[in-house]
Amino acid sequence: MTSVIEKATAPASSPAYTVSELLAVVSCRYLQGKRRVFAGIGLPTLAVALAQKSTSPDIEQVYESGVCGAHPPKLPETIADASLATGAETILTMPVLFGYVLQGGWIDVGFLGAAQIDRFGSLNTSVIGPWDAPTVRLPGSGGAIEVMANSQEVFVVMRRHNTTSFVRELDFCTSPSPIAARRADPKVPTRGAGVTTVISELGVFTSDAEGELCLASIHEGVTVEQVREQTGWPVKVLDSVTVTPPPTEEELRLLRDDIDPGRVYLR
Amino acid sequence: MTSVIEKATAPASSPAYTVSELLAVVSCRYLQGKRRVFAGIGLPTLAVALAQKSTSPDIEQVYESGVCGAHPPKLPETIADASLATGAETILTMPVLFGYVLQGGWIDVGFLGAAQIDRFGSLNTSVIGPWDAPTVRLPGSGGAIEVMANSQEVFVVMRRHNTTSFVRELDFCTSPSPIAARRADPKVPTRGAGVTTVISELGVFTSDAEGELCLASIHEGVTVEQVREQTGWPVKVLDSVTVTPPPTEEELRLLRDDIDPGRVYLR
Amino acid sequence: MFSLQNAIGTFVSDGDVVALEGFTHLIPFAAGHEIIRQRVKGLTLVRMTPDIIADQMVAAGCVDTMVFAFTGNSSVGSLYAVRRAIESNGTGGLKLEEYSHYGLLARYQAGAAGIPFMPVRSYAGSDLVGINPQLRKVASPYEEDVETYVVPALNPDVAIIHAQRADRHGNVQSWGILGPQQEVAFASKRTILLVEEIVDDDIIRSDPNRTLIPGFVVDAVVECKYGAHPSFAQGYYDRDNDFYRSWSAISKDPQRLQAWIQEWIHETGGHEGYLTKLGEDFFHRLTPTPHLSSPVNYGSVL
Amino acid sequence: MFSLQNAIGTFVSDGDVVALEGFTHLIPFAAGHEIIRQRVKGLTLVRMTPDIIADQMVAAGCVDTMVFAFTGNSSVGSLYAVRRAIESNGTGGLKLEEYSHYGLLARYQAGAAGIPFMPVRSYAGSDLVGINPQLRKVASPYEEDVETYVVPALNPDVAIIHAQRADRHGNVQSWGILGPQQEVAFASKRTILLVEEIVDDDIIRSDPNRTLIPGFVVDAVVECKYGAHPSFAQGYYDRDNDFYRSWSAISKDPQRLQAWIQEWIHETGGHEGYLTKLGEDFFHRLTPTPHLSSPVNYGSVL
Repeated sequence: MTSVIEKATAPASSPAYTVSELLAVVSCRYLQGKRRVFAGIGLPTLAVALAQKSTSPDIEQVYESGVCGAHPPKLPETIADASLATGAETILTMPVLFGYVLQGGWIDVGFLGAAQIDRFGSLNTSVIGPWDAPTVRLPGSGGAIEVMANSQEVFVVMRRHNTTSFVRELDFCTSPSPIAARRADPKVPTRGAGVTTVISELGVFTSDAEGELCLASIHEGVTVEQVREQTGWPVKVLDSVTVTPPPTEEELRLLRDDIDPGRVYLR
Repeated sequence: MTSVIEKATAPASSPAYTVSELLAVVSCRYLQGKRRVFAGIGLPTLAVALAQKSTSPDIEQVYESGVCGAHPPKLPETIADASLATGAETILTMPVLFGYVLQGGWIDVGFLGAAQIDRFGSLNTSVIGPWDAPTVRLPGSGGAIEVMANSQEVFVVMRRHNTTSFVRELDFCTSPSPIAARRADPKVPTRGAGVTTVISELGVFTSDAEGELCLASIHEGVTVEQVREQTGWPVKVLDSVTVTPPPTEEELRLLRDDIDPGRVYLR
Repeated sequence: MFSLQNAIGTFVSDGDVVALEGFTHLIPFAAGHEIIRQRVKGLTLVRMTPDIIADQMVAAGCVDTMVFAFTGNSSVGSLYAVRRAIESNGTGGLKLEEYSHYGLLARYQAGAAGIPFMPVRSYAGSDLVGINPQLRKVASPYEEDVETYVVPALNPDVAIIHAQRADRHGNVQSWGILGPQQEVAFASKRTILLVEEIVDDDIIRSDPNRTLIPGFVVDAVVECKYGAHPSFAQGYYDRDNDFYRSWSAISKDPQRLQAWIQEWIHETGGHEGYLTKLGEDFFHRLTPTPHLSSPVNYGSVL
Repeated sequence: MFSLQNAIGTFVSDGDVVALEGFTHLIPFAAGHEIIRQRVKGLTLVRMTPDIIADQMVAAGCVDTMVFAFTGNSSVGSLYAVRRAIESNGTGGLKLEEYSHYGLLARYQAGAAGIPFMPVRSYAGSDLVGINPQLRKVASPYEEDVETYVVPALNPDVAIIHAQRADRHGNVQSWGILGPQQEVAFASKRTILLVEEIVDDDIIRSDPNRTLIPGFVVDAVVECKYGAHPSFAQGYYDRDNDFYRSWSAISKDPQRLQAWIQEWIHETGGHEGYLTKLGEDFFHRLTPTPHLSSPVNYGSVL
């Protein structure tokens, strides 16, 4: 389970940016035109903040703690940062946030992370190994199952892209894609498109009409072959596959000087 | 449908009190030892206020509007009186009030009124005549069905006691007794004892072990025969039937001077 | 930011399912009057407690169906237009769908939460079950031989609510009796919000826990001072009990009722005209003395 | 009014189902420590987000079963005592009942509302269904061929929650992130409330809409300043992020972890001793500058 982060950033040639910066910038670009984003603290916060300051001034981040319209004076360190509550537009109760906002279908984009993702965007955040005798116990669903089942679409950010994280079969399916959900329970209605966009250290996958995650772009210095090698399923490559346009100077300036000058997330 | 209120109060002998005062005082006495009372505005308010000032200082009135621990500076004219909200201990949301407080089983005594009551305490507050072509359209359930189904017990105050209000068969069963509920839907759990106490202009009925409402006391100047005549079912009279002790001077003083000096409800 | 006229004109259409909510407090009378003014027809009016505003809308011919739990004018009288439209000796024609308070509230809750139904702890043995086919039973999958009644999700076309204040984005703050406004706003496809005053963003953001409905749920924000009259807005004006008491006499006589609607709704031309007709000093006697909440400290990292 | 020792001693027994709630905010650490001090055994710990307090209680041997949705120490590390008790190469023995956030919250909601189950809009296709037999399906009685997942009501023996303030009757006011405290208090058979401060009745009554839990639901009110440390109490003290970051190193080494529990929980003798050990000036750096809510006017008839 060695990370390939180094491989992607090490080449001395171009990257005058870190993987974190790249992931934040690319995520931000895919947020264009979206209004309400359900996301935790970390890279998604940076992506939404960048979108607010560039292409999407009206975009709004909704936190699972119930905070909406937060205006923290500095980047929150954790979801439990008191500065997220002070000066926010609203703090909803938990039944309202999960029941009415999330299940009610008000979220355009949910951001999720995972230890493992499969070809159709099902996610594992529960265990490596069997559930009742795991090799590694992971945190579990938290709100991920609800975010997957109720957002109009889901973005996944994967720092590590390798065959143990992009897998043919999940050790445990915590948050199923709508396709998997309908297969398991055809009578239970699903909502939204599931994972439409995966932003990894190597490139970007977008879902096709069948919900399969296909390689849409590769980052600078990465080859399609490299992506195939590091992915546990036979990768479908879009005809339109491109090289991800690198972060612009303005994007990097906003991230570094305006949004995260203390390098809370921009490691 | 002539009222017998006059009959009960007219006798020049003893009653130096009105029917309203009598009903409030008798209701108050049955509240002894109770903690949380779900009640609307009117006679129940007087009864609870009198209990607070006499036998049960800790008794608390819960309003269907969500107000608990109200401390209005003067008697509220309506449930929509702004003075109920100002200075209250809490105003709960409606889902919390109806869901958690009422359905959750926190109410000791629910107070209800009705156009018709039957032998086991089922109530009609919906229509006189058939539902789809009524002679008189009444307001409907409001929260009555929930109060009946979820309080530990229910008190009913009936100003008018006659064969059109104490009936053999309801025109419409809005709020069923637990017995009626179990007969209709044996698999749906019930809670509480239903109507245990009916305080009318003629006397007091209390429920026996089978839930049947039996005459427990008759007010001064009323005969058991009079109650039988004015009741639509064959009245079971308790062996212990007594004459209702009349309001004491202190009870009347509290009602008239402290609680309702403006005669909002003490008509 | 919409005018009342524009908000109703844009978001309320003939035949819509319209929920006007507010439980004794903050009843959106001005919005109901504007619906009458615009002669909207064929509405399904959803309201836990249809009271005077329902009587007026029924009398004006706006309403085909009423979905409700309690219809009456508190303890001070009857709603004669509603009764005439229901009772066998009246003109009839009003279709009814009848619930209890929590039953209808639970329909809003299920609608807001995107679930097909909500279990409730009532209805067993009630004759409502016989006349309302929406009240159904489900077996509990957890215990043998246990059933519960359920009500189906309700998603009105439009929710219309009134509140004390909001910012221009529609973040709504309300206090006093809250009613089912939060539920119905989330449950409805569109939400029209009337407020006593639009306030600066900073006021709202100084107390985010007071915001009950986030702006993204609100389609039209209308500043409409005294728009809940004759009901009340806690801290702004008290209930006009005199009007409530006077209603029976107006409502009982169909001609007088039509004349009232003509005079107070159509001829006033709008809420401004209604206020002018009430007179400049009208709200003096209804204005409470201030009684402010103690502040809480949210703290600041700055 | 109880002492913390007395409240835990009176209301928490071996083998109880105990819900310690607080979502990132107002986590009842002092109460968890007192449970450890009193060497309570065999608990079923219910908590949406078992974090450091769960790690401590598991390490101290208080917990047999954990009912949860997310277990971890935010982004700053692992809970090694919990992991050792779960993972195949650890000592094992901790029983798990696993949900998602809304699944567990909905169990509290159903428990509070006296209904047998609550429908949720999720779980289809999740492997949680295979390992948690409480996740079941019910057919909608309203549409052909529509099913919904449901979760059963949960009524813990005891709820333990922390809040900013209450009056001596237990009327609780809280602000900032609210978590599932209201639900779990209503759902539980007994409720222990810890607060930063007991305030005069008038403070509470100046803002009744801020009261989330009425006093009649609360069995024990405990004044316990700084009792949520190392988590936070909005407006009173910020989160002790240094402590959260330091936890992995402590938790990873079983001996060091036991030594920490001995030193900081048992040897301090109580919450007062814990504060004394932190030191007099400890909370200075965590105390935010005031940022007050704008008042609202409830109005008065006087």
